[in-house]
This record gives sequence, structure tokens and C-alpha cells, in this order.
Amino acid sequence: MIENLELLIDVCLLFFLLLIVFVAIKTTNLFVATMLFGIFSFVTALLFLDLDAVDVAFTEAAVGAGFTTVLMLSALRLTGAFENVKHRHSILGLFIVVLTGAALIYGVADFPNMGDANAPVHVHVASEYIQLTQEKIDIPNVVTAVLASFRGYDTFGETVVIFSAGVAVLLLLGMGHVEPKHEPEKNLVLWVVVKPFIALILIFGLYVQFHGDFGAGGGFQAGVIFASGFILYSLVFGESYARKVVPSSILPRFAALGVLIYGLTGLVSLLSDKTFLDYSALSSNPVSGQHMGILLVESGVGLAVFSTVLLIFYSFSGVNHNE
Amino acid sequence: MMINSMLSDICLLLGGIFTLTGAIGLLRLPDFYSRLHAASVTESLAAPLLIIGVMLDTGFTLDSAKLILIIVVMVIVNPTITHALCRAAAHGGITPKMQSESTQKNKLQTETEFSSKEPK
Amino acid sequence: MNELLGHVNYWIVIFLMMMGLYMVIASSNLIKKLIGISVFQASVFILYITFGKITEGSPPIITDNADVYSNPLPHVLILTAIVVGVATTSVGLALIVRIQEAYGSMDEDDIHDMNDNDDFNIKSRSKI
Amino acid sequence: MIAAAIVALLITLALTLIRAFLGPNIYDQILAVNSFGTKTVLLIVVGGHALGWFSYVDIALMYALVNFVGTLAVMRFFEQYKPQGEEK
Repeated sequence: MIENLELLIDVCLLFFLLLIVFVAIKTTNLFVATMLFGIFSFVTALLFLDLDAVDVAFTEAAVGAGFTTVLMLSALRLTGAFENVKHRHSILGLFIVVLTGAALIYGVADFPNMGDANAPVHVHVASEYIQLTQEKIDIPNVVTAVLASFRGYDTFGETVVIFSAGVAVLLLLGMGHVEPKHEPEKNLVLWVVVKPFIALILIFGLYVQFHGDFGAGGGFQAGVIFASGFILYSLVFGESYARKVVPSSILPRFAALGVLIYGLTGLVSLLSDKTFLDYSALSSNPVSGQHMGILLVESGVGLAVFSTVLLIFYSFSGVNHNE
Repeated sequence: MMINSMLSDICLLLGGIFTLTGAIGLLRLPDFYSRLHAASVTESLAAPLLIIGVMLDTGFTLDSAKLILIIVVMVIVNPTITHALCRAAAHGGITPKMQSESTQKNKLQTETEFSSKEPK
Repeated sequence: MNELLGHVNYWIVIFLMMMGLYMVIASSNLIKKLIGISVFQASVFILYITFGKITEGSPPIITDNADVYSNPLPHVLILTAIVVGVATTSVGLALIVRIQEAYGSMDEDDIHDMNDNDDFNIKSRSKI
Repeated sequence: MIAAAIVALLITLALTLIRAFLGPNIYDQILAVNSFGTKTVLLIVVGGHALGWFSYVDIALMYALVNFVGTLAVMRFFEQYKPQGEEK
């Protein structure tokens, strides 16, 4: 019964995705295409939840549905053109796409069935990760353990990638300045309603940050949620007020500080004769050392992601980059 | 315990019916403002019913507190969004169907539209 | 029947992927191309997560009342890939904004036309 | 009964999606998109309870908040875009 329901939800959501993308291809209005991409992310996140990937669903909902939509909309405002997009019907393109698709479907025929417990993916390292997490790290969330400890080097690289994306956007667009005509209209109802919600979002962000060891969550998600609290403030009260709350000059420093916290945690273990990012060096008890290391590293990631996301939002909300 | 699960079933059933009604209204009603009404049926009636149905079934845990928080968020957020959207539409020059012409002619118009405009 | 249901996820993911690819090829607007790339990316994410799923398994969070867990490794890879994906998307959007400022258009065909036209080249260079 | 509620929610999602595609003007589409988000939250709560998804309540709460931020962003940028379009 439960498996049938899971499968029903899975297939329905996949068909929704196909429909959404089909309409997004057809539409000539970029605004509509962006909104449809927002729902696309929502449905994808729901699908991840249905496929048992709780943490991924969390990330996709916060990052894909929340931040990407806001980002694309502010880019559309900067470019100022969103209607009557030309669409060319490319026969050659269609031919290539159909050919590639047919080849891929032919290749997929050999794949093991979905949910098969004996598939090659599951017989290798996966069970080791689950066992070692219980033995060496002793936190319930295996994803956080693998992310921050077993594959900590990998995650360090990804944090640096995010940081450099922030730097690249800053180089391309700069912070700009806020033009008065871009300020939002006064809307008393929104002002009153939004204020408590900002507090709620910020507290929820902290909860996600520090609850990541036990349930779904972690630094990546928490950073984006925390930033979306400030983004909400700036959407309702205006960018110039938001820049008074969090000055744009401190954001690059915070982002660098986040990456630095991550790197220094690794350096400490290197100095005490262990390998880079081996957290058991942080305390006399290896298990509590792991706990401490994961906490430090996750806060570094959270800080870096928060400041980079807000930095990118500020860059896209300013105008006049040429001068 | 028995009563709890029965109540939960009733809440879930009612919630399901109201969501469906709201969605059919969203699809079939003739103009933007009436569709706004249909959408708010789901958001302020069906949502609490469904969540209360789930709450009754789980019993009182920490999750119940979060579920109450979700109800509060939804009950505050959705009317706000509806208000802001309605205001934006009014500023954007969307007029309700009934005001545009004389009432009688309009009645006929909407009726014909209802019969001719089948959802695809 | 079992074979069909076991593979339906893969097929739909491939359809999605190809629709994203077609969007990149067929639309000349740069923002729509970027949306196409994101759709392509999302379909790869779904494929990975589908690999990690085990029927009757529970999410990889250790609890007392579960003994089969889904594979945590694809989850870790995709979690970071999503955040990196949004970072690269933002760089792409920033590039599009600059292109729009320099050329006054986000349409690929228009930009090619302008590049072929010498007058514009001189004007735009002096502007930048 | 909970299975019936899930099926009802899935049908609702499909109907809302059709309105989002058809919507004669942009406001209808914004309304449908926001409504879709709300129904997703409901599906997470009901489905999470029925299928035993882990910590579904946290995710549902976050969806509700993200949906709010997203819809506000859509309306804000759409309202501001309009006067520029009329100038042209």
C-alpha cells in the first residue's frame, strides 16, 4: 500500500515536471518562464522528498525555489526586457535532441530497476559509510557526517567555488547603488505582517544550522534561509534600508571569514600530526572531536553561503554598473 | 483513541473535498477576482482541516507544535498575499467582469462563457 | 509490468533532459537558455537521487526503528551540486546583464548581427 | 482516508497547474503559482504523515516560508516593471 502510494506520487510529480517544462519552452514571456521554473524547483524538491532524500529536498526548496527565482526576477528587472521573446523552430536541433534521447533510452535499458537493493551502487561504500558513521562519528544524520567529515575535503572545494562565484558576480556587476524609483510602494499590511516573519525565518535558519546533526539541515541550507530573511526585508521595505541593516562592505569579509574558518579547522588537525580535516585531533576524545569539527565546519559553510547569497542579491538589486 | 482517529478521518475527508472544490473553482470561475475567492477556500479552510487531521492522528508531540506553527503561518500569509495580489491587479487595470457592462447583458455573457469555455 | 515501473523514472528523466537541451538550442534568448541549462541540471539531480533510492528503505538518518537506509552518497553529491549550480547560474545571469548593457539586447541572433556590423563594434568599444 | 486525501491533493495540483498554464493574464498565473505552493505544503504534511517521511514538518514549514518570499518577490518585481513598459 505504502509503496504504491509512493510510486503514484513519484509518477504524478514527474509528469507535472514534463508539463511545466513543455509550457516553459512554449511561452514567449520571460516572466512566466521564470515563475514556472520556480514551481519546477518546488516539484523537484517534493520528488526528492518522495525518494527519501530529505536533505536534498531541503536544499532544493531553499536554494532552487527560493533564491534562484528571486535572482532571475531581479536580473529580469535589470535587463528590463521580458516580453515577446523570439522562438526559432530548429529542425536540426530537434533531430539532434531526438537522436541523443533515443541513444540514452537505449542505454538505460540495462539499468537495474529503481529501488533494487542489490543494484551495484548499493553494494560498495554506502553500507560502510552508514556503519562507520555510527562507530566513529556517532551522529544520526549520515548525510551530514559524510558531507562534513568523510568527504570534508570535497565540501571545502565546493565552499571555495561558492565564494569565488560571489567574487565573480561582484567583479561583473559591482555593488551599484539603489535608485529611489526602484524602492517599493508603501504597503502597510505587508509591513505589519512581514516584520514577525523575518524574526521567524532567522530563528528557523539558526535551528536548521544547529539541528543539522540530528535531522535534515546543515550549513548550506541554513545560510540560504538566513539570507532569505534579509532578502524578504529588502523586498518589502526597500534595498536602501536593507543596506543600512547589513552594510554591503562587510559581506565580502564575512564570506572570506567563513571559508577561513573551514580551512583553519583543517589546519589545526594538520598541526597536531593528523591528516587535513581529520577532526579527531580537536579533542582528547576522538568522537567528541568529530562533533566539534563538524560544528565548526558547518558554521563556516553557513557563514560563507549566507554572505555570498546576500552579496549576489545586493549586486543584482543595485543599478548603474557602468559608472 | 477511537474517537481521535474517527475525527482525524473526518477532517482529512472534509479537507480533501474543500481542496478539490477550491481547485475546480480556480479553473472554472469566469474572472480573476472570483478565482481569488476560490483559491482562498483552499488556503484558509482546507489547509487547517488537513493539518488538524494529521495532528489528531499523530497525538501530541513536538511535531504538533510545529504543525500549529504551519497553520498560523498559512492563516496569516495567505490573506496577505491575496490582499497584495488583489491590489496589484486593481492597479494593473484588471476589472471585474460584472462591472464592465450592464448587468443583464453581462449575465448572458458569463452564462455563454461558462457553457462554451470547457477546460481543456 | 515490474520492468516498466522500475524504469519509468529513468525515461521521464531523459525526456526532461532532452527538453532542457532543446530549450538551449531552440531559444535565442539568453535567459531562456539559462533556464534550459538549469532544467538539464535538475534532471541529472533526479537521476542521481533515483539511483540512491531503495524500496522500503528509510532516509539515511539513523533511528531505532529502521534497518534499511537509502544510499547517502548520491545525496551528499547532489546537495553540494545544487548550491554550486545556483552559484554558477548567478554568474551566468551577471554576464547576461552585462551583455544587455553593452548590446541593448539579450537575443543571441541580434547580438551576432551587431557583431557583424562594423559600426556597432566601434561604438560599443568606446562605450565599454 | 489519508490515501484519499493524497489523491485529492494530487488532482488539485494538476488542476492548479492547468490554471497556471492557461491564465489569461499574469495575475492569474501568479495566483495559481502561489496556490500551487500552498498545496505542495499540504501534500508534504499529509504525505509525510502517511508515508513516514523523516522530519517532514520542518520541510513543510520551510516551504511555507519560501513560498511567501517567492510570491512577494514576483509581485514586487512585476509591479515595478510595469511603468517602464508603458514608457516605451
